[in-house]
Amino acid sequence: MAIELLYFAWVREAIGLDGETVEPPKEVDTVAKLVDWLAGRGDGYSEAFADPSRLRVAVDQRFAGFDTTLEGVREIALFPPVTGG
Amino acid sequence: MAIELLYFAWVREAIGLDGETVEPPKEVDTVAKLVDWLAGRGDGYSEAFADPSRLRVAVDQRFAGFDTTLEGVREIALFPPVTGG
Amino acid sequence: MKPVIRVQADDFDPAAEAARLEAGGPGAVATFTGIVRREGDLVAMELEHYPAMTERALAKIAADAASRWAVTALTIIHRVGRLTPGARIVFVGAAAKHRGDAIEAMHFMIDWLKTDAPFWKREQFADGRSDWVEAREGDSAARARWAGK
Amino acid sequence: MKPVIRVQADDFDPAAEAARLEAGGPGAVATFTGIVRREGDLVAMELEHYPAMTERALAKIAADAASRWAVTALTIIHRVGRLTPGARIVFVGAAAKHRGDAIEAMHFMIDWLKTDAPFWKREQFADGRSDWVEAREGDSAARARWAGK
Repeated sequence: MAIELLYFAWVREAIGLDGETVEPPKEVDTVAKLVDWLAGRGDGYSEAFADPSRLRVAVDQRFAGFDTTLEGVREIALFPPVTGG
Repeated sequence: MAIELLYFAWVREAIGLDGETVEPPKEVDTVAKLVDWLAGRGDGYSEAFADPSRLRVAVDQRFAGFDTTLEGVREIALFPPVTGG
Repeated sequence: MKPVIRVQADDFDPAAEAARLEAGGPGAVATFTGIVRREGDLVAMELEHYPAMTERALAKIAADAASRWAVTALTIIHRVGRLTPGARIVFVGAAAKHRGDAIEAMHFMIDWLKTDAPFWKREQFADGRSDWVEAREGDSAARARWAGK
Repeated sequence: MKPVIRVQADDFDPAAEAARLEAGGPGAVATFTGIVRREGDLVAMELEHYPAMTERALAKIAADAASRWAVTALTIIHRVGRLTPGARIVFVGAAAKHRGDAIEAMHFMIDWLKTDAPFWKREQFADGRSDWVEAREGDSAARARWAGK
């Protein structure tokens, strides 16, 4: 199952990509497990995802929790806490 | 002791004057007594001052209570509760 | 910081007032504009005031706001005379480094202006009827709210 | 009532936005404008966002405000891209019959915008240093405050 990933702010900079398409293995079935799986890629990924408490997530363009299932999900964005306004 | 009186809104309309100079007797030594004394003039005055709970006062251009002394006072304004803004 | 305080018959330019508050790059600007409502058969609102006292009363409200919040600029403008539906009556604005200070100072000033500035409104209706607006209980409550803050 | 929601690189005209809110003679208009502070050696602020999500997030904030207060018009405008000190970043406005509704709806929208819209700020300094702005604890507290109202 292909998922579009998007990265913003220092997550984007650490990884060096705006986004990418991934196909995580079946056992990776929540956002939390996806982040762990991505961190395992090393380099920028492990830097960006070393401390999940510093991360926030949107699933299909809505803010969501790390326990959100990946079932049927098309787009996941990973980013720092927002600082607009 | 001469005091300048000013009337606003329906107080002004009831009395039919913007203001006037009065010289109340010595025993009229607070705003409350002044209002009573003015009400005693009858006609528009008794109408305007029939219910002191509907009145507000400024003494020398500052909001004040009815127990304010008249000693040394130059200007007293009598009016309904304000409705600006 | 010297607040801008004006009492005038003429309309004002909200853009010019906002520009003045924004000058210097304060971070946050909050404004309130009161407008004569278009409703029912209201044809005009007559604003009477106590000229010798009005500017002093408004300056005191601004000074109280400046003593409670870290603001960089304050403006209070109030119109008097005959105003028709849709016309601006009052403008209150505050600039500050932080948004909370700007918004609270603005809110405080308009709440206090309702109870602590010598203005009286008379409404004129299409049938010729004309009534002095009664003070609202809610306005005293809104003012009292700030005492505990 | 359809809120005005815009995300744009260009500046906006606060006078035109205020005029839109004042149209119809609502009684009360409250606005907030956020500005890049002129302070220290800050030379620019870079605003990044999540284009596919941003307008939806802002529309949800406006819809939440409309469901809580009796408002007649709402506006949220947020700029993106490179902004220099003194530049406007954000405009939030609410029109209502009563001042409390306009002010509270405006305050709610800017508080929620700080925590619930996908924008990220990067500050650039004169010495070439550049840092992502950290989210403030106070912003979450400001948002949480509305839960009890």
